[in-house]
Amino acid sequence: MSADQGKVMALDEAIRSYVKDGCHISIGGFTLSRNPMAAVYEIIRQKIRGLHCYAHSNGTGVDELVGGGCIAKLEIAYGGNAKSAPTCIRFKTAIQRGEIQFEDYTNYQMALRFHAGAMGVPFITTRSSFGTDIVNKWGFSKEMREKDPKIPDNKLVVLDNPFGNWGNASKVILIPAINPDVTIIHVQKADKFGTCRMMGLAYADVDQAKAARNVIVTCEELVGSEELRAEPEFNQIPFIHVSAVVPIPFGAYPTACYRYYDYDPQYLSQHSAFAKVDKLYREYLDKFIFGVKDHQGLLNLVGKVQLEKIKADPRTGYATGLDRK
Amino acid sequence: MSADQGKVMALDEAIRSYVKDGCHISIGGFTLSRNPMAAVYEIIRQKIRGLHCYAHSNGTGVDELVGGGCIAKLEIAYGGNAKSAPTCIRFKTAIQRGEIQFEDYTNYQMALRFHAGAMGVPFITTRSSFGTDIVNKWGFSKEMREKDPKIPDNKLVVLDNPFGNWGNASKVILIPAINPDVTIIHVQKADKFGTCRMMGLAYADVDQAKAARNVIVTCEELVGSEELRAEPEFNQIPFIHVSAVVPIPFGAYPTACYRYYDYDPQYLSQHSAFAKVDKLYREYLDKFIFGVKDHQGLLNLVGKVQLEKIKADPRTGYATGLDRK
Amino acid sequence: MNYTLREMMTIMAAREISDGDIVFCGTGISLVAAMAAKYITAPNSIIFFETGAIDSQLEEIPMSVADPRVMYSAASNGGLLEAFATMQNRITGDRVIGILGAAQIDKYGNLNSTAIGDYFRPVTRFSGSGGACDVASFVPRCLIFMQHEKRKFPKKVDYLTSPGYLDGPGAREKAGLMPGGPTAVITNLGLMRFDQETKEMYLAHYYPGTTPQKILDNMEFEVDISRATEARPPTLNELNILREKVDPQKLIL
Amino acid sequence: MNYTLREMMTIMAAREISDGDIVFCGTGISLVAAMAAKYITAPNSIIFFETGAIDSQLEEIPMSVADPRVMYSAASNGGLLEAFATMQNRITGDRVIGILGAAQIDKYGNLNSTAIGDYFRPVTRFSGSGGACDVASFVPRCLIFMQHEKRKFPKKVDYLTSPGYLDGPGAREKAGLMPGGPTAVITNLGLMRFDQETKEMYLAHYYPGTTPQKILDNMEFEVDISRATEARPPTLNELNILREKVDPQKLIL
Repeated sequence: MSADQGKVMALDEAIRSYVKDGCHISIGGFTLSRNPMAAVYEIIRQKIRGLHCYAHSNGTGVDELVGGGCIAKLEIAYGGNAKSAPTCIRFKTAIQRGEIQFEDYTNYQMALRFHAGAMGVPFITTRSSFGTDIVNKWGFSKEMREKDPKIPDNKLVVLDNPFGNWGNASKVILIPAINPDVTIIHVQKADKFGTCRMMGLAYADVDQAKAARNVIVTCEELVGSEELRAEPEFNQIPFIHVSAVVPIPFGAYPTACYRYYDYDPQYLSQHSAFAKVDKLYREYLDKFIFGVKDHQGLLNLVGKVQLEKIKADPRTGYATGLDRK
Repeated sequence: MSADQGKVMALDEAIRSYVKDGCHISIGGFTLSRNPMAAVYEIIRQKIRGLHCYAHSNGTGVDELVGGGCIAKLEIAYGGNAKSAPTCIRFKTAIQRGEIQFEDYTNYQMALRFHAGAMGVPFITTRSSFGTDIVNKWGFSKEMREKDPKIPDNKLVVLDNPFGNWGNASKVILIPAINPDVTIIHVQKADKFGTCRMMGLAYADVDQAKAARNVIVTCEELVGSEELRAEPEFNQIPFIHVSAVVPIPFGAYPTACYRYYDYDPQYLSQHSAFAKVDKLYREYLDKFIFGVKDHQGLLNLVGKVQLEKIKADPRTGYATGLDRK
Repeated sequence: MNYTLREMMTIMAAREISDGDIVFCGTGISLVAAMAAKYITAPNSIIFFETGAIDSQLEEIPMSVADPRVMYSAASNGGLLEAFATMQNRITGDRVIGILGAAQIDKYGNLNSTAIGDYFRPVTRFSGSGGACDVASFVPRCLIFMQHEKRKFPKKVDYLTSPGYLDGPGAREKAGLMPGGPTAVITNLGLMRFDQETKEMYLAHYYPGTTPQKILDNMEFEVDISRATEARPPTLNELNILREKVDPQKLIL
Repeated sequence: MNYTLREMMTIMAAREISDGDIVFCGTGISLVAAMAAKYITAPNSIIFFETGAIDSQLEEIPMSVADPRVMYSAASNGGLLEAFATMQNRITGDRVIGILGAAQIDKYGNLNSTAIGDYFRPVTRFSGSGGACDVASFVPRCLIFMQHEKRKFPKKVDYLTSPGYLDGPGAREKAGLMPGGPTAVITNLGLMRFDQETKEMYLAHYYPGTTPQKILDNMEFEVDISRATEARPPTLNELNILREKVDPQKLIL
């Protein structure tokens, strides 16, 4: 890798280098915002299989990975995607048919697990979920856990507070860290070494990145380091955590990228219609994913007119008045 | 409090309202940057006594609070202040004479303790300090801890990893949360409701604020909410955590406030000379703190010429070429 | 005056929000209720989202808690860690009122939003907890939106996603949870509360046009109806706020 | 060629830094060494501070790790939590080399920067750990600057602030620490390393003009001197870098 080029790579090369069959993965964003969709579609296109995926509420992206047949195991807090799919349809189908192994957590717990991974501790504490089936029902059995060194021995552990009643807590829940083999996020701006500037909500992207062995950053704009370094306090991820940088305009489409474009309600609701019927969904994959060479190919199918409609208003950061019915 | 005024208060009123004898306190900043010095001096001026203070490396401010006789108990990671006082002089003197009770932690541990307080968990995990006297020597005895409900029953607890060898960790250290009665921070910009924008390093200010029952924010500039809300992702503290907002230009002086002014090497080195001799230090307090009505009084003693010298260069954010020998 | 049941439900929820409350919101009807409350009873309430947006200026209704519409002109845009810490932390958490929905609820207000049937091979799989279990674990007050149907008010939930009062008085504390629990269940037929002593659901209000008996007919378990009174319908002012200020595009209502 | 002992120490440390290392820095001589390394052996090394600044552009020498000079044009300005997580986390932590100083060091490289005498009523109180114990706990390699005086190399440190190899082989792992430990102790007389097997300090290099025996005379405990060779003095190029590029204002050297 030359210094000139930094860590800039083509998307297919980045996916091929860091996303292997069976690897443990997480993606950034939340429901219909800032999912690294170009990367998700490339993973599907490369027919990567057997992924172990960690998700809080990574709606659009995770549902496509499930639908694309890439995921074997899923640890997840929320498989929903707003109005167009209150429960993500391919996720729902896969679970009801027993096609994937899964385990349920809460959003805070998943965020904390990435946080613990980023911190480098084996577990972290919370007071969420005492007395619930989140604690009582394990998706992965004790046997399976003990056999697989990449899965912790327990789902969650309840511990009596060793500091007496400090913090007015008699007990706490310990939840194990996550350290994915690879995390993929999509950001508004990055430099060629991987320093990132996100706008709007950061969700859990920062900890997801810092917890991962390798990080692929896709970005709307590749900018000069000096632009980002003018206000270092607003760069959420420094380059030391990043393995590859891939500039892809509309890289989060059909999810939103704050200040750049909105989610595409038309694509998402059509997608839901396809997702409900196996045959239609296969046709959808064949046309929109396998039928095109890359993300630009998908964008071409969508067409400029539609992309223009979701362009962000500079004042609000979204497409003001967009028809979202 | 009227909506017009928001939470804006005079400094003496804010200190009187929220900093009581014996209360548990923390202050923001680090060594010679962004300590809330105007507030520290007002606490000394109001002769508040018996404070229980939590500090990572809050050099200048904590040393003055110790010297001013305000602190009875101190949990601290680092009592140093750069070249002018490799060990803070009044801190050193007070400990050597047995004038305050104290307990040692590490910087990460203190930052984590505030983090746990902000999160609302009784303790958090780290892998720092196994086998050291940080774990083995307690400044506060078990008896003292059990008598005082505002001190946790243990200093630190070593726990075997209940997740097997997950994270390649056989053991972890559990450290108790801190929830101060009051935290005082100095920031560059705040609105009248207490939403804060810090520039440069944030140290542990955000967690110190979110962990505290009450928060006093002193700020260089009181700005309109619309200015801060134009980029909400860069506001580190939302107003819901803040009790009082006090605009005080040069409120961190003699420590630095990035992009506004540098630390004052002359004041700090003179201060060290005073601090070494009890009599001189008393004279210093009498002149610079008790001898003036408020922070502006201290600034007047320092003089405009000196303040002009430490003004920040807009390019670098500090006083380029300042004589710091 | 004409109004829909969804409007009635929204107003019933809005009236539960007090001035100064920090309102944890999802989307849909719960968000509309929170937005309406700001015009009715609680001008200084603060809407916040689990994604990390605090006091968002909602010029348009967001369709997801990650919708760019929640980011616009907020006091701060953080992330999930900050949002949930705001609730887990007692200093701010005690000011939060949560609004949740579910597929099933039992008489102690325990919620299922995960699965109907066997956990591993469910008849119907739902989205799962998201932040619901966290909110229900942390905050002192929760409003719950439900459709009043027998299968949605079972004796026992198929999967306990979010804790209500678990199995009765003292159970939350014994399990390790903070005090708190659901305060009201708002359905298309009425509003239920929980008895201070028994922690069991009881009927507090039934909507004009329905009866306590009809409500009982739509639940698998029995609730006390002796304290029930007829709910006050939405006022003209309340309806105008919903229709003109909160959801003029009719995205939700 | 003339050079001061501080210049010699700085260069000895700079030579220990490899290209691509992430260098945890304090201030003073340790920072000067890290800055010099970027011009000598390690152009792509990254200087970072416990306060949260990563890859700062140091146009002037900061006097504290919180000095505004560390904030200028960094890749990111975070906070303490982020900085220490970078070291505790094995993914980035394994790339970090720490540079520390102390008031006392024992033969296993354990450091005291807290107090001389009794902990509660010390003869001399120092600043305390700061981030030193964290760094020594987390990172695989540490350089330690010391002044070579008998009382600073005692058989047992008065207070064990930062872990070296504790009481010998396997002790770090047994206590719960990550592998790692000090790699070199750089003094005004020479450079010591630690034996792979015994984890005990030994003399690796003595500076021109001193002798292994003189070094032993300045330590309370005995170290192996059989492997010692004379250190290579700073080159003209190295000195020019120190004097012209790194510290032209002579703030530190």
